[in-house]
Amino acid sequence: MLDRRNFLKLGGATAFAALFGGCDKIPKKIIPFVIPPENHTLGEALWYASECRQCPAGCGIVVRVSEGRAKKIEGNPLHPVNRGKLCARGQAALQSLYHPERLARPFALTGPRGSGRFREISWEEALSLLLGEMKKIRGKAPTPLLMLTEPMRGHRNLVAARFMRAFGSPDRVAWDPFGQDAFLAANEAVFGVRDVPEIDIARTRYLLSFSGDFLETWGSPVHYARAYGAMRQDRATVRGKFVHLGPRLSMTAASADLFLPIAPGTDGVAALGIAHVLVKEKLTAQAIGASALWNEGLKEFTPEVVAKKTGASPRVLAYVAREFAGNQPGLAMAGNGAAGCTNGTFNLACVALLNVLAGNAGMPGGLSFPNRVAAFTRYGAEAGLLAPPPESGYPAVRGAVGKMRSGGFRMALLSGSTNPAFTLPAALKFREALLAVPFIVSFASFLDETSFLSDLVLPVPTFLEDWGDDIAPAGHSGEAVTLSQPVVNAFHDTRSMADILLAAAKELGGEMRRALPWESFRECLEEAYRGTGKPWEDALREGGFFSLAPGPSRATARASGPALPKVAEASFEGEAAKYPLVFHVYPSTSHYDGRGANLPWLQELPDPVSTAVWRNWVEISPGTAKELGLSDGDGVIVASPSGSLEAFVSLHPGVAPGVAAMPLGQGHSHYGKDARDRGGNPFSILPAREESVARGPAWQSTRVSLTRAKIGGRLVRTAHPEGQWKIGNVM
Amino acid sequence: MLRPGPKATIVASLLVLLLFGASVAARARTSQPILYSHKVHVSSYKIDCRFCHTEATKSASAGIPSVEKCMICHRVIAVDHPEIKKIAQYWKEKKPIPWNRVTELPDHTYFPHKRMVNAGVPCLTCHPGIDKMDVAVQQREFTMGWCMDCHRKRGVSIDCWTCHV
Amino acid sequence: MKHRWAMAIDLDRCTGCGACVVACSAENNIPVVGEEEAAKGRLMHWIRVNRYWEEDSPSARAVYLPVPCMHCERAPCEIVCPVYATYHNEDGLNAMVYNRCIGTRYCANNCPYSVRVFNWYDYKWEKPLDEQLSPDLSVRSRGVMEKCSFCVQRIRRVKDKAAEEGRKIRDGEVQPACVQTCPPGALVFGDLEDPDSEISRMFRDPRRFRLFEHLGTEPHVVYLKRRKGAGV
Amino acid sequence: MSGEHLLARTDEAQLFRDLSRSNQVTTWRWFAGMGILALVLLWGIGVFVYMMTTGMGVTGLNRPVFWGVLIVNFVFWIGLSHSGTLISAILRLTHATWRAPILRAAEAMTAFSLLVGALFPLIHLGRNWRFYYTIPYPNERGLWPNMRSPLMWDAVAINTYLLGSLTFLYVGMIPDLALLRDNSTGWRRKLYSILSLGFRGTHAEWRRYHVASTFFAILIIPVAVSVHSIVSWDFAMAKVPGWHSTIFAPYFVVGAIFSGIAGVILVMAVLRRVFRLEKALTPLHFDNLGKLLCTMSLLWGYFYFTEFLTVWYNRNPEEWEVFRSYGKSFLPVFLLMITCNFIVPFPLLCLRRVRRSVPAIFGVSLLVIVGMYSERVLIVVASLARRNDPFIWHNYFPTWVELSITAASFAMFTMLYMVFSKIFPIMAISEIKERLFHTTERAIGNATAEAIARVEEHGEGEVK
Repeated sequence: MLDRRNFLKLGGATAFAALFGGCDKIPKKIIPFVIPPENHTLGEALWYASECRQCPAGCGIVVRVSEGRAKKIEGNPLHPVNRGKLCARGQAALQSLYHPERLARPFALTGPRGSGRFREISWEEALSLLLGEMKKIRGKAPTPLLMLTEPMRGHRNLVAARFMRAFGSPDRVAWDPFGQDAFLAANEAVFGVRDVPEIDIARTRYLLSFSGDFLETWGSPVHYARAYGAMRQDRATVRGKFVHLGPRLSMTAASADLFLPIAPGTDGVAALGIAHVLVKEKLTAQAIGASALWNEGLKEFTPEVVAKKTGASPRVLAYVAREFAGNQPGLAMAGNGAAGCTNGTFNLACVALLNVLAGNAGMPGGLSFPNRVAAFTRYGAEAGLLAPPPESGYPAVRGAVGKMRSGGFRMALLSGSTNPAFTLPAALKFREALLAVPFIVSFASFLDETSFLSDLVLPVPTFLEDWGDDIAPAGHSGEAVTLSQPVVNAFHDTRSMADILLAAAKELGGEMRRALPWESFRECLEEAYRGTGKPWEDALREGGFFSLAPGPSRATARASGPALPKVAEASFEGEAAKYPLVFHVYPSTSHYDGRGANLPWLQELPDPVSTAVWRNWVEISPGTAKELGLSDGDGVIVASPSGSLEAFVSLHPGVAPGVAAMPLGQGHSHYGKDARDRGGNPFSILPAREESVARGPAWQSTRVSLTRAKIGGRLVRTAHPEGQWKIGNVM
Repeated sequence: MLRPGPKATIVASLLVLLLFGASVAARARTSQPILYSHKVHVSSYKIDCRFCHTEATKSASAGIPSVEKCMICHRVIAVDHPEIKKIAQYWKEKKPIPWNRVTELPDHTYFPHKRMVNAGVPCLTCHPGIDKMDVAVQQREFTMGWCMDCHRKRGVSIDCWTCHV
Repeated sequence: MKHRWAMAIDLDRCTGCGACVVACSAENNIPVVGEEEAAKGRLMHWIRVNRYWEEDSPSARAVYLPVPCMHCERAPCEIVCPVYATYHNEDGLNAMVYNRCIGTRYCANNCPYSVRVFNWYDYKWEKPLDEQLSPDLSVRSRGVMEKCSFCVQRIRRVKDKAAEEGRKIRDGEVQPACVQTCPPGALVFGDLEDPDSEISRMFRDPRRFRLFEHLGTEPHVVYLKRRKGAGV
Repeated sequence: MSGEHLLARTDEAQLFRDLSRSNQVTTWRWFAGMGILALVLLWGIGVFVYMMTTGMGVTGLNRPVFWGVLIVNFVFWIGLSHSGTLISAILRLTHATWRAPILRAAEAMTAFSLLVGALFPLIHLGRNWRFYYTIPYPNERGLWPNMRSPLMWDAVAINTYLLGSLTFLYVGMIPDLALLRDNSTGWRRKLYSILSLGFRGTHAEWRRYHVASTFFAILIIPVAVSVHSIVSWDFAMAKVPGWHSTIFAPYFVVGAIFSGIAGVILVMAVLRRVFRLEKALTPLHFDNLGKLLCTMSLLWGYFYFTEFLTVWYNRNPEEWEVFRSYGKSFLPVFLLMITCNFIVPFPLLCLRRVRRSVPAIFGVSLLVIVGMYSERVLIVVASLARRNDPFIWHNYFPTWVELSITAASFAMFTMLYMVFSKIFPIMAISEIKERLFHTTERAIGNATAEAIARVEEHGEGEVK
């Protein structure tokens, strides 16, 4: 298919004269094909199905290709996760494909390490370099080879895993700054299933969300957003109600009917408060039978007690509890804000407990735990590699960092959009540790903070030019496998990581060759899906297999009802006297964990809440600002015990008092000129702390101080500071 | 409508050339990598335009035949003609033929060939005399008034957005 | 075959995510202007999402209001253009013709919704970003106004297809980029000439209201009020 | 009565010399002045070309403020043009006896400020090189300009007015040109003999001349009024809060005449000083014009008040926002306007002393010019900066580009005037002589006797 789409030889001959206004720009040459491709009419666009990898959600996409160039990305209407819909980040992916600063050729370090002085080299040279180093460390026990990637799924993951196993190295680390560790742990504790549930927002009647930004960045945003729309208006008689509790009025919270600002890290307590009312007033069948919980200590959490801790009014909490119970099926969910505290698991467990008490588990409009890899039983133990649980891999990363420092690694293979040098807290000293590794190889499309440190940079295709398959972590119950294919020819001379690993394995031979017998990754895929009964070509055309037999839902009822989660207080670094504000960070709606920051479209997309563009900011409530003597647009230094950065103040009437909120994703030091120098990187002032139970990164775990400072530039917002209050003039 | 002969064309082109220097390139006899003659193919051998410009009915642009297309006939026909040898050379090297653009559309104009052709507008309406030419030259200045005349006559849309988007 | 294209925006679904804005930029060759120009209030987006605050903290609420061109039935921008560069076309669309525009910017002044944007410069696409530019519509040069066209190139594409297959255009077949991508399905597009189309249904919705209705511009974009309170 | 001020005492030749002094000696100062102005103008032109080639982005304009200083200049200059012809026409019709020395200066001002003002609509176009699309010429595209657009009405009205006032100016000059012809040599003589159309001053010619000028005077007044009404409709017809107001037409006319009179006073004062025309332009003229100015100030104040009151009372949010902004972002401009247009001028102009002191009234007129300029800034910019949708509100400040072009426009106006004063009679010589013949004392030996050829309420050149 790839070679048949022989587009690049074609130029000019477009029906639209002077696309660029001046006639001087009309192509003067008309270059026809040597051999015209089949099923292609000149000047008529074609659509190719693939998968979006701008975030881990795994939405299906179709790409409009005209004269060999990708013109537009749209959601794949057949795909169960997003049903033809797509978010801003997905739409913007085109710009990473045609980005001026993309890596077009392999690079080798010339200057000192970390200096970023590279020279272009040929692929042959690059591969021989790579293999040379590999051969050197091959056979050492334990093999001092580290592979640090973004979380991979499908056969890309399988190949990587087998490679490492065959190579004899146990150190395969996948890093996801927004991993769901706490969520998994909580589900295991409450439901006995260590997995992400299917939440049926579309059919729920009452959605209770705890700092869960599910409409913007958490889980599978497009899927949830679609469901949210359905929940509101698809049913003739029912309009689902949406109540949001959290430290900040996020875009998601703005859609809620009722937003209750609560102190950071008190989501669990708030949930228990609601649970207390449910049980006390015996509002649901399950609540009636939950006397055990009551005696275990739930009775302590009267709305009054909870109100003191959270800052929400007891009356409202009780009211919400009654409504929640009175509108079945309901749904309680929590997101990064709750999970990212040191007591994340506790928070999420309490929220899960609400679902149990309201009897939402296994109900339509509630939640269920499908077995998403049922279709891959033939892989046996390796089936898990195709759809690994969405963990952050933080413990493993910490371990790896330690081992790097102690010289345990001779070589590191780095890949991925999660860009550890940017997304790991500076306190972890990842950069220093990495530079202790003698030989670093990066598989990258851009020279970001991580690949910048490496000795050898291998340019990989963007996901629009790459093969792959995937099982989305949420949004389907196992019936869907997504295939991605190159929608256009590789725009630069790039090779995918999987292909390079296969080539290496072939070179290294022996056991590795046996583990990875394929010539190319594409071949691996075709082979893997040959048995499915559906022709490969059709599957590619449709974007995957969407009608596989869904696996049986796993039981959620535990023998004995769930125990009351062990009460844990969220702790924050830094003493309140010196650092008066609690620091609340959230993934940026446009840049997610920072991978979108180099795309002009996303930089110029006004933030949904602050309406700021091209720069990041720190949000505080007007009240807090008054206390600190700050006003809107002031430049401040945001200082935490682990570091400090500069930012502009953006007054936000929806932030809980005593909280400073900041979006993650901006503040790059490399990653191209559009990403560079756009304010500070909040990751860099976060402590290297863990969530107490699941050991995921605890982002919401420090206090900060704001002090006015003179900083260059200004914060640009599209909303007029006075006009944004005059909604009365419009509606 | 009067059809100016080649002389008149040159005069006209000189005039035009004086008037708007921009449109020189379009009207001057652009040299082509291969001396392809429409006259021979169309007039002498009566080959239908759409045999080579296959896209004309299906797509916005009429399309230029692929090297493969040329070779279909010229594997056997006039193989030792110097010009044909050139084609063979391109074919051997699997290189495309870098034709020079002859016909230029005014700025910001959308002209889908398929609509015109499928509506039964003969090619020669817009490319007058192309069938008589050894070297292709743009004979007609595509002025809006001229397009409009035809659109009015045929009673098709004269909404600006039909051609200017 | 007559059409009356219209859009409905359900504020009860809209989450303010901005997918429509980027989708539009990708579809319509909309330039990126950069931080300095943005500070001068010169974003080129054809659709913007207004974010208003309702009440003040602590009970503040953000209200989102996506604003594309309203394609008014009685469009104020049309009468004031001295050269007919903007006019009402046969499908009831408010058309903008770049070739004809001389840049008096009067139309923009006369648009109560301020959805028209002006090409202050010849905006450049750093190579190879220009590879993404759509060949279906022109890249505007400096000195002309531009604005949302309801993705007329998409309308045309569907019209052609329907014509080739000798059938009517199906309801929901034409979708501007913003409508197509909108995750919660807040945007709906369709033909008012077809009484059973979803858009016609939404035009009859009791929640319906129009922006600055009192100005009598009769927009072809209507909003559906966001339901307040319990609503359960 | 100290005689030396009386024009009567000076003999014909002396009188002519005095009045046409501007045409005779050309000092180095004149050339120096021209030089400097030329530089400013050239700079302005250069900047314009830069703006045209780079794009309007180099101005301070934005969304929603799509019109700025360039349009303000347009309104300003058209406004300035207003008194010239209007005043002289009205004075002619009312046979105001003191009018003679003012006429020429005023009419010339009209013509030149129109010439300058008419440029701005073209300058502010996004694609100036396509300006001819607005001209209704038959073309093969079959496209025509849109006559529903106020801009088109504007184009028509302004051209009419320009033509009208130029003719008015010229016809008024014919006798003087004849006079000059008879008193000049060389190229001037050639020029004047062509322009004076062989006017010899016969009775018949004079009679026709009087009829013609009266005729023009009557015709030009409605045109003048219509022009500024139409300029106001550029705004009033638009759906812009703060523009869409029925009162705008008369309000603009009043404002125009207001600024126009101030302009005339300025010009006269300057001429008086530069060409030593103290004898011709006496305090009386300034006194009378001062009275007019005072009236207009009052009228302007009244119009402004009524417009403000209606909006303030019904508090239509959209319109009210515009006025609120006067108290916020635009406060300085607003204060400048109120002070310079009303608070200062009105009381001062009520004082005879001020009206009769040339420096004082010069100062006041200058204030009025500034005030009216800021008024136009408020109307154009503030209204746009506070459009219907508050979310996209945005303020505006002109850049060096707009300021340069503005400066150049002033330079151009002055240059035109300087050239004119060098070549043409800046004083309506024959009119003045006519007046004298009618009304001043005759010297009979040592004694002087009042000549009463026509009954007048008061004589010419009276000095206190």
